[in-house]
Amino acid sequence: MEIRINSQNYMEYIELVAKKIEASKDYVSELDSITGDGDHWANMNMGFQKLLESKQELVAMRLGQMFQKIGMLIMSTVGGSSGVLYGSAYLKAAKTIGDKTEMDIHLLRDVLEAELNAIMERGNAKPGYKTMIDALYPAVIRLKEAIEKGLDGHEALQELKQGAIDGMNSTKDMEAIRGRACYQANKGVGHIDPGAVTMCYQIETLVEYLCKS
Amino acid sequence: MEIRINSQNYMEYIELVAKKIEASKDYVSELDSITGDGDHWANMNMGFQKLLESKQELVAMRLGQMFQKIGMLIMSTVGGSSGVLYGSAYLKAAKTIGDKTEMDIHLLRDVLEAELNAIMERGNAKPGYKTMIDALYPAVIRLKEAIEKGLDGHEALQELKQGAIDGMNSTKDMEAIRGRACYQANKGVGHIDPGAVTMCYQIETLVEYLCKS
Amino acid sequence: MKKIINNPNNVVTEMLQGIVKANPQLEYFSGVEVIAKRVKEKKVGLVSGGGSGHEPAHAGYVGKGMLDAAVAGNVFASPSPDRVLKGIQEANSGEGVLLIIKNYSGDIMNFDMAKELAEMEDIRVESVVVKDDVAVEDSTHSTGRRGIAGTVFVHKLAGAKATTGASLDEVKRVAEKAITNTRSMGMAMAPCILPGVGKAGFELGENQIEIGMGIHGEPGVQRTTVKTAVELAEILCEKILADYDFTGSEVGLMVNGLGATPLMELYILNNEIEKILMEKNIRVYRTFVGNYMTSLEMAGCSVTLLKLDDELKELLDAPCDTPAMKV
Amino acid sequence: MKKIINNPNNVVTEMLQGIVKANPQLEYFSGVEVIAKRVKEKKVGLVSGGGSGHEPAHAGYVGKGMLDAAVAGNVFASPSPDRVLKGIQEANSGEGVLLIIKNYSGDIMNFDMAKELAEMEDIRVESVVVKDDVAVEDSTHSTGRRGIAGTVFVHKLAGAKATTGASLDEVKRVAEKAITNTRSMGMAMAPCILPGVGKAGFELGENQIEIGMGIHGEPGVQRTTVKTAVELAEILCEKILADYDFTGSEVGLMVNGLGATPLMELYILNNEIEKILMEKNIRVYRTFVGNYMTSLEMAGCSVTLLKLDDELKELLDAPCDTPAMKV
Ligand SMILES: Nc1ncnc2c1ncn2[C@@H]1O[C@H](COP(=O)(O)OP(=O)(O)O)[C@@H](O)[C@H]1O
Ligand SMILES: Nc1ncnc2c1ncn2[C@@H]1O[C@H](COP(=O)(O)OP(=O)(O)O)[C@@H](O)[C@H]1O
Ligand SMILES: [Mg+2]
Ligand SMILES: [Mg+2]
Ligand SMILES: [Mg+2]
Ligand SMILES: [Mg+2]
Repeated sequence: MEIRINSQNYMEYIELVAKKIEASKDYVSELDSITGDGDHWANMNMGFQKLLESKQELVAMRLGQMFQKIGMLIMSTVGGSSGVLYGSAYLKAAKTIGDKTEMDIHLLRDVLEAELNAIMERGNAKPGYKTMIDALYPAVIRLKEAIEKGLDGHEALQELKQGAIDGMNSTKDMEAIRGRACYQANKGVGHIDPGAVTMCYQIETLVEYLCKS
Repeated sequence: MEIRINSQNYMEYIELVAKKIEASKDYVSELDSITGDGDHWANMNMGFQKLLESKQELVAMRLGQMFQKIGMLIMSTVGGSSGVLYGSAYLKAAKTIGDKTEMDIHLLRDVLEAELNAIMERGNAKPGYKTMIDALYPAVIRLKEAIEKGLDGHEALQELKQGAIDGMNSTKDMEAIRGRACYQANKGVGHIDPGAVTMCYQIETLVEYLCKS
Repeated sequence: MKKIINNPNNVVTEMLQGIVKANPQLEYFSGVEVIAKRVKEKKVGLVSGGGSGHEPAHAGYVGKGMLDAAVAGNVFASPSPDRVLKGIQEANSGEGVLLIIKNYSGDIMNFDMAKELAEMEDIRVESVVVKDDVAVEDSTHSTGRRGIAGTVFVHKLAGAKATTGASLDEVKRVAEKAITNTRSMGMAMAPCILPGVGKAGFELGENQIEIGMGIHGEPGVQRTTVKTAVELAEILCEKILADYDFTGSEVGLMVNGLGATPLMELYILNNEIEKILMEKNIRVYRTFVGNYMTSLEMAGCSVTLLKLDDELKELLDAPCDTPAMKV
Repeated sequence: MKKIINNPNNVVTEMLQGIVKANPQLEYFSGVEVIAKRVKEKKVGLVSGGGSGHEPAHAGYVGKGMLDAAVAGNVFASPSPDRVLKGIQEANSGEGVLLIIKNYSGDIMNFDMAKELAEMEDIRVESVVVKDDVAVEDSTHSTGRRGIAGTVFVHKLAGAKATTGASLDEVKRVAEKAITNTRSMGMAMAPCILPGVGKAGFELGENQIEIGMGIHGEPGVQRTTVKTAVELAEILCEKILADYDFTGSEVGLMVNGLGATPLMELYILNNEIEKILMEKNIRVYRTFVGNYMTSLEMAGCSVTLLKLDDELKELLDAPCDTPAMKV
């Protein structure tokens, strides 16, 4: 299986994420209510709805430009922690893409790694802090290992996805060091981090989209 | 049956009223909530509790003095409409009593009539306005008629009581012209006036107390 | 009942103690529950008051340029005549005293009796009665319209006039002009709980609101479903504008919260109200948005319009310095 | 959900429009949701901001003697870097700009990024981070303490300093001194509802309250039963006084309502707080009671103490004229 993602494909993927997030209102809102301020779903949903509204403009762009624009849109629409974190991620990813018009699996890996680094830098955070990083980091690591091991595209993508899922679940027992959950007496232990959930949704959706097409 | 009310007796009566009012919290509060601001029970209860607190002082007084003091205490403790109305009533009744030490049925009639007049004057109100007057007015009228007809004390008191009860009930169908019920679209029609209820309680209690002793 | 209180019977006293602790320029007379300026001025004295539960009314309006004394009754109960008398005595500097009364029979009876008592002490006392609530029909037959948030404008304008050294008659004239020119309309979204009663005085369903509800929870004119800010602004303005012709004039506007409604919502409502007024060729000269005349923890709001002329504009802009209003 | 709003997505924009309509001395920059003074002064610029839903914070503190610009995020969401950048640009008169940030990672990330963008435009920007909430443990390991109502004191003191014409470094020094000297503690009695979510973020039982709840409904340190005002005052003061030694000093005191708590209750609480402070030999120099840093329609309160010295007393007393605070 070979992977090719151009602006058109990426927009299709964005549409699927928007749907997935729209449908997760109660669960994600509740998670952020328990450990944070309850707005994470509203923030993410607003961001992806904005991307849908800008569809015409986005698909007409080169991939790198598109990522840059997505970053700006998310950053300014969403605000909050997730806005600036995803914003920084997409801006850095845009640089990694440069003027390429398509991503193959290697570029995808580099893009995801760039996003990870941008988030860790902006958030002054590491894996284990009970944040969205805990879904992205293991996903990226397992994708890299899979590619190094020479696994085929489909298998490598499954590794990416499973890394995100396992990482998301691992936040349940973590004590929060960043994000609003760290204000809780028990540091949010016992609850999955909402940012890790929506991060995981995005990665899952990407993998499912790529495997279907 | 002959009627003799001195300060001691009047205080015993006040204690019974206090008990009766204390027990009527939910009903009276609700009536004033439906047609007014909901505080009539709290107002009356505060007033009578204050009288209980002042028991020592009150029983030591001559009857007229006692009425004067009750008027001042109710006026300043209760506030609101009922405070100034009962206050005015007791102050005027005190004048009627003068320096007599006991009330017989004729003086009782004059005292109640003085109270009625004081309330109508202060409230700028007449019978039929859906107020406490509508319990007191027919009670006084029927007591007067009974005395004129030469009925005996017990029978005359039953007239007083029945006048108050009928009067109270008659407020149900009246349109309010005074009091907060007049702000309602339907002018409180369909609900008994809370001030008429507590007025009726006082008259009933008086009659029951006098008939028992 | 969740309230930050101690004994429900002491809420008024403890609140007034808390007010003077926060505002040492004010003095508290316990027992009679009067708040007055510590430093007296030689001028017509202004006294207002009423039941408690409407904070910052009335003690919050005592200070330079507004009231000289405020008299507190128990929650939602008019203060008794002896209390009002003390307020009159504290406000009196020999130039006479104006009572600003809201049109409730309880208030009128108690203030009237206090006036009689003060006159027996040779204090000259005049009074005005505020009746701005268009939810209630104006009537000479019954008590007629209630006084609600518009009262704050009367405090402000009469207070500014008194500060100029004007005579009692002049101050009264201004207060009456303010009353004539003021209309209000309110609505409630959630009830309030009297501390001494412990449960809500009325109930509203999940999606119900009540238009024209009084500031003591007295029933309004219409129960309806939740409305948008646009619709609410229309309903409230319509009632007011149908009652008094503000077209072409300049107005003072107050968007008042009843206690539990966040400022965010009041500003959103203000945005809509001002749009409507603009359309109707009514120019807003000055706007007040906030909790000025409340009803314990009731959720809801009221809108007040005050028609201005040159005299009233100057008085509205005159400086005042009180806990709840500073211009 | 009963709120006076139109579309939940537009609450911030419509609210800010409503604010400038009521306060024509302020200017609104739509899209970037910035409120700034219309007439600029040549001085160090002060910018604050954060998620909306804390009204009157932050736009209510823009004006003479306090902020030059306030930047609004969506409800409870930090404003994005482009918005903060606009705030910085509007506040800048060439003397540099101080950002007053509350310690939430969202705010810090967005303001930091904006600072980087402003520096690329050659605007000198410094920032301070308010962390006054003693409900949260102070920590260098994690994000540490939240910034809550004490932020208003930082606006006031730094604002007064900037108005004297002091340099950016001097204004920053005062802001940092204010932060060092400030401690707050809050509690909630009923939750708030995010307009975009439509239901309460947490639930409290009939008789439950939560001590140490954050101003976004972040969980507190202890759930307990309803307390009297005396007990609440003790609990809140104890936490504050255990964290910082105010004994023997003069303090600024703020008794802050979270949105739905009536002024009556705040004054009753103030009465108790001042008694406790008196006992502990802490002298209250100036008190602020009201809704200064809210949390939509949350019911509850917070108490803030600010240790004063001669410099801070003078700055606290300096005149200011903003919609939400006038001294
Ligand atoms: N410093 C940080 N670094 C990385 N991720 C973070 C950081 N702070 C918060 N997050 C993530 O952001 C999520 C919360 O996002 P959101 O609710 O949109 O913002 P806010 O916390 O400002 O309300 C958290 O669940 C966490 O995953
Ligand atoms: N003007 C009046 N004349 C006679 N009775 C009145 C008048 N106004 C009110 N009342 C009586 O007072 C009662 C209400 O008393 P209360 O609730 O204690 O005072 P408030 O109306 O001030 O809250 C009414 O039910 C009515 O019977
Ligand atoms: Mg959140
Ligand atoms: Mg009543
Ligand atoms: Mg009452
Ligand atoms: Mg947020």
